Amino acid sequence: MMSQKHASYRADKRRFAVLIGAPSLIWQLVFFLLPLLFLVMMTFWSVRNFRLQPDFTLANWTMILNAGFFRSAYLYTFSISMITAAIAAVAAFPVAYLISFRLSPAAQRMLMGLLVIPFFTSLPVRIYSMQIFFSPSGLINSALIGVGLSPITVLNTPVGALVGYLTLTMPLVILLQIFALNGVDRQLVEAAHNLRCGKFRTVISIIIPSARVGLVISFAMAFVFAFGDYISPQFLGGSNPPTLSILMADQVKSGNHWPRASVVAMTMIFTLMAMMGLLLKFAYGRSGR
Amino acid sequence: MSVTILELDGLSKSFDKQSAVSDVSISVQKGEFIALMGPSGCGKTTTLRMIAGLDAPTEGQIRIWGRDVSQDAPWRRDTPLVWQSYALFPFMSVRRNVEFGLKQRGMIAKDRTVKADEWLERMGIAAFAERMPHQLSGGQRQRVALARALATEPELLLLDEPLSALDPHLKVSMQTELVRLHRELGITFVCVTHSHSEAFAMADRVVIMDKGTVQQIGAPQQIHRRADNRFVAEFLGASNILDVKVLYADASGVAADSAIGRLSTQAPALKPVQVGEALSLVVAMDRVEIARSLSGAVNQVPGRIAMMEVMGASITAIVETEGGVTLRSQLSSRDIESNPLAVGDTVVASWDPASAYFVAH
Amino acid sequence: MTKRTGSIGDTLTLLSLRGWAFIVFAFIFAPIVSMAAFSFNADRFPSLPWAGFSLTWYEQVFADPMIRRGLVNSLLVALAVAPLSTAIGFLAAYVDHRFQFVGKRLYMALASLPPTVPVVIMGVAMLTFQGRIGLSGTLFGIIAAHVVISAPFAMVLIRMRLAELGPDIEAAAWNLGAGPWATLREVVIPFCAPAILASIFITAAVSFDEFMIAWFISGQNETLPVRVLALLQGQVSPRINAIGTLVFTTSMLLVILAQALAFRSKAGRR
Amino acid sequence: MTKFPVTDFRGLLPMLNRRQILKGAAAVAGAAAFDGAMTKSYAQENVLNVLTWPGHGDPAFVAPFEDQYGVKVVVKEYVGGEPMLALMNQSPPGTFDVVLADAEYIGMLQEGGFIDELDPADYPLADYWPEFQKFPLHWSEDKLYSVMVRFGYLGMAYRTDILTAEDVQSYKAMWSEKVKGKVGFFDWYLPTMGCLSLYNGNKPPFDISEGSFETLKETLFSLRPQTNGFYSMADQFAMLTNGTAGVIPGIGDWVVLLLQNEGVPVDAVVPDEGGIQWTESMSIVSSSSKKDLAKAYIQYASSPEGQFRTARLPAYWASIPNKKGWEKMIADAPEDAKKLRHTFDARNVMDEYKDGKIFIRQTPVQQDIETWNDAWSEFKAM
Repeated sequence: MMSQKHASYRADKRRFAVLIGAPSLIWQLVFFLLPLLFLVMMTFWSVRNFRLQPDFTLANWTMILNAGFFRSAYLYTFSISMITAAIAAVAAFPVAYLISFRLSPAAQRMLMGLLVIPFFTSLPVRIYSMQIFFSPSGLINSALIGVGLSPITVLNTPVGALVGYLTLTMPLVILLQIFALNGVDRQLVEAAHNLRCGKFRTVISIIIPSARVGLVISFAMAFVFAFGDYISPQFLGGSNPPTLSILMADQVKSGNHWPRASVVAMTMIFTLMAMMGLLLKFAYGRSGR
Repeated sequence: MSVTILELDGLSKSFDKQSAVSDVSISVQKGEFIALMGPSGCGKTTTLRMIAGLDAPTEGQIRIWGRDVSQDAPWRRDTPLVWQSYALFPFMSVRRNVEFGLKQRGMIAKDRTVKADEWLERMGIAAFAERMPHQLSGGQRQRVALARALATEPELLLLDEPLSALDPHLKVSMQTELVRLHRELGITFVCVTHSHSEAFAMADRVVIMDKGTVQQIGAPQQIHRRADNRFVAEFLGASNILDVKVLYADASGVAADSAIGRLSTQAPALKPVQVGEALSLVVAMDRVEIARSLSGAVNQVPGRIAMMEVMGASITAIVETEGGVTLRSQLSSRDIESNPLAVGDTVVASWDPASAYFVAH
Repeated sequence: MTKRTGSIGDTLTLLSLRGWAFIVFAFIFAPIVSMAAFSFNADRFPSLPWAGFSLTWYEQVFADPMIRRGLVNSLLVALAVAPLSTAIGFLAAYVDHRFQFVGKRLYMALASLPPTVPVVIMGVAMLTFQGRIGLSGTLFGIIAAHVVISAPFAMVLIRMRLAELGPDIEAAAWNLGAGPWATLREVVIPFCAPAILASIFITAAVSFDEFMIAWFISGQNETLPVRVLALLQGQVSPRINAIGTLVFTTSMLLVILAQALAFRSKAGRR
Repeated sequence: MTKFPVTDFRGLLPMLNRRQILKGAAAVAGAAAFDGAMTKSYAQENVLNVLTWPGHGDPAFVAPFEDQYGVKVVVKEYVGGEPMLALMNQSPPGTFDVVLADAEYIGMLQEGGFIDELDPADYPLADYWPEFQKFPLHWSEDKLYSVMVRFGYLGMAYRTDILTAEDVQSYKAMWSEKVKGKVGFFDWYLPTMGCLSLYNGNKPPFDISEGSFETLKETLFSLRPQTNGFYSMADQFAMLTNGTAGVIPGIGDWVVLLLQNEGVPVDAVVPDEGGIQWTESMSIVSSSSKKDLAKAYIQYASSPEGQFRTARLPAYWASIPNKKGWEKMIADAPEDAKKLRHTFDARNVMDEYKDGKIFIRQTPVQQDIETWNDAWSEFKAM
């Protein structure tokens, strides 16, 4: 009798936990992990006459990994994503610092509200608008010519892609940095001032180290988003040169070659995982002291 | 006639192989006000949580009215708890907080409101029924927490450090109120506290715990008069504790040697002692008298007054003896008036052999 | 004295900070403003100078059955995704908050990682997988994929709120006789209400703007962003600006409305 | 602390009280019911699903058909033959009723069992220009599988303010200093590489030996320093309009006609080395359950009325194969007929065909599609 009741309370607790935990697990297993695993499996399939055929061949891997166009696309995608993340992080920091430390709560609230707005607008449309801005007859070049400078070519160059990546990542990076900076203990900052640490030195020696985790995460997110974006390199970079995401789409176009596209996808996922791991290790690693 | 309502029987609890409570046995009578006391980390709160079912005992039984409830879910027990943090539901009005337990017992809305209002009235916070918890002061929240716990009319009320979050002046009045409430309701209170003054002022019996084990159980006066062991004596903090070695012992008393000379006690020494045994001698501070000169009686220790600590109406004279041991004597301000003392005075401290007792090292 | 010179330097710093912030905000908002402006431009191929005010593109948007259908699909998908992903995200957040178990790190990784996988890859994976099980091309297929990427947002939002739920609150509910389900219903969910509401908005927005995965799997049931992308790739038309502006104003109106209602209700409660 | 920093988004979304949430939920539920009713109609019988290049679902073309048959035409758009094949492969049976494809893919669709044989008597092929009455790519073993709806020529499109008409008499213009960094490409290997193959003197351009293919790759790669970018369909319009691109090979009238209407200084040309013909043809999907409606749709598209309308699709214009359609255009929209060169009294689009300068676009014959496409990927990533 006693042990039965004992068991039933335990069973109740377990059933509760299972019922609470199951929906997320099942949904993400079925609709997220399974498709990705399927993608892994498909890297070993072959394609004949536009038809996918279950197979076990390493041909797709060797073909893609040895292809010169894959290597250059990989190098390009990786470096431009790093550049994007670096520029975004550096350009955003003064703005985030201003909003977090120097403005009134009301102004802070308003500016953060503004920064949420881009999330409610369509990215392709925003990218398309950038096309108009940077076209030879667009606003930027008209202004440059107006003040007697020579026009600049941005569209269909890596710089164009960069403009798109920044359009995509800037609002997010600023918001994440504000969150990181708002988490910095204000007493620490006051203590630094009290010890005659100048404002600039306080930023370097107190604020940035204290907010490091958040700052690194904002950098990592910018990298992740740029690395996977398809729209910016396509519409502003003119896929000149193409990124890995464009390469994926091209492989699909090329005779329905999903297996090769899957190989490209795998290399992207590995890269992102490695980068995230490294960055998070860097972010949390030294704080363990 | 006393009836046992709650029995803790060999209760143990460990977290990750770390023992938090070990072999605790307490039996609580119906209508008693019991205080669990001890330094932080002594296991008193874990014991309380086990009674409420929030932690499951690793070993032992909890019996309420003789029935083992140790494996019952917390929501199946009738052991409401008044939380140190009050744990009021922040998004519910005061009234809905108080109604919560009643709702879980299936009481219909109308009756709940009537009942909740009764309790709010009784706790003197009827005016705040519509307020949210964050709009109340600490004392008011405490009353809401009490009303919420009592609204289901339990036979056993658990209190976890009920006064610790209050301002000092509120503490005293709330203390009185808890005692009044206990008397009026006639139900059993089990209260965890780390403060002796609270425990001694409110409880019928006090359980002193250390490192997960019970050190002593007894009525406040009894514990105060005679601690069971050195830990209790030290924890209560109101005694001089001297290291001694037994010289001889017989039915009438014990003589012992110490750094400040030979000291004697009159029977009964708490337990039989052996000649040559190293023990601690405990003398309550308020039993130590101060004279200007030796009078030839036993237990007289000459020394110098090193410091006078004034604590409200009482004054503690700290006497530095020649043996290098300090003795504390608690005097009333009246004593001082009749016998003015100053720092640096040469004095003789002494005590009645009947008021001292031995405990193990 | 030193304070005075310091404050002059500080004023300069503040000024340059503000100047830089202005440039960055201009960069972020220029495309949105120009989108709105060009939606009223008479020229078909948008370029400067401005060719005159026109509502043609809006008329075309409202007249285009494919755009209307895309809008309806997007609304349907977002309406399903918002509550579903919020519910799933809530449960995952609660698991993280409440339980300790072997494999929890894996569980949480699965619940939070999807947004870090590039949408192109998700699109390809979803299409091949859903194609096999006959889901691609259905609205449910889009909903399933969108829940995958938006539930983590809900999870994070609600998890932050749960972190503020004192450790004693749930225990207090059990102590007063509420079982785990009753506690969830009467204590945890009401406590999380603001975060739940916010996550309904955010997940709806995530779904409503998602174009890449939907582009791959939507088949005949195009959503609005997919239609926009198709217009963008297939036939440049200022209709894109008009749609963009409409979507944007609608989303913004919703948010502002929510704010206004909240303020009014706050004022009324006093 | 003097400030109260906002630490997350929730501060921006103040809580609503329960009544408002309920009200909102009710409104949402109402909207869902309404929307449900709307979408339902699309799943019903009176819908024709068409897989097509962009722009073909425009009311300007489908409205008369919809009115006549009381149905809704729902289109799914694709860009490029390979995505079309992928979509056909991946969609569940019954998704599409009609597919509009380029002629070179008809054979593959037929081999894959995706499309039905057609009865030539059902369609006004007799009214077509003789060259298109028995268009080889539409026939297999003397059975008809597809009906041509539109066609056009691919050569080069260029900005007239950058290049002159003489410049573009040869594809050589792409290597000119005038368009350094201004050569744009439609991001599809087939038309561009076809034109360059013609420039190399390969006739027909898609049936070439391994050696010629290697030369073709070299020719292609030598264009890399001139390259501006790789455009989506729409980007071609935008880049020619804003002057980013000076010349784009592998496209033609279908891009420039619209731009000329907008006053953009552009033109298209079939250079001396020759041009490539593209076609858009319609077939009935085998898994369709509405084959009669599908047949009626193709009949409409090939009728004079349908031809007249599809020629001037707002997305992009094209030539039509039905002479009766020409006649209707000359009668109803003589200006447009002139722009499209669909006139009988002057040199018209068919004359270029007769000159022997035009080659039909097809998928590579001696190499795999992948081989060509990989060369294209390599070119892009250079």
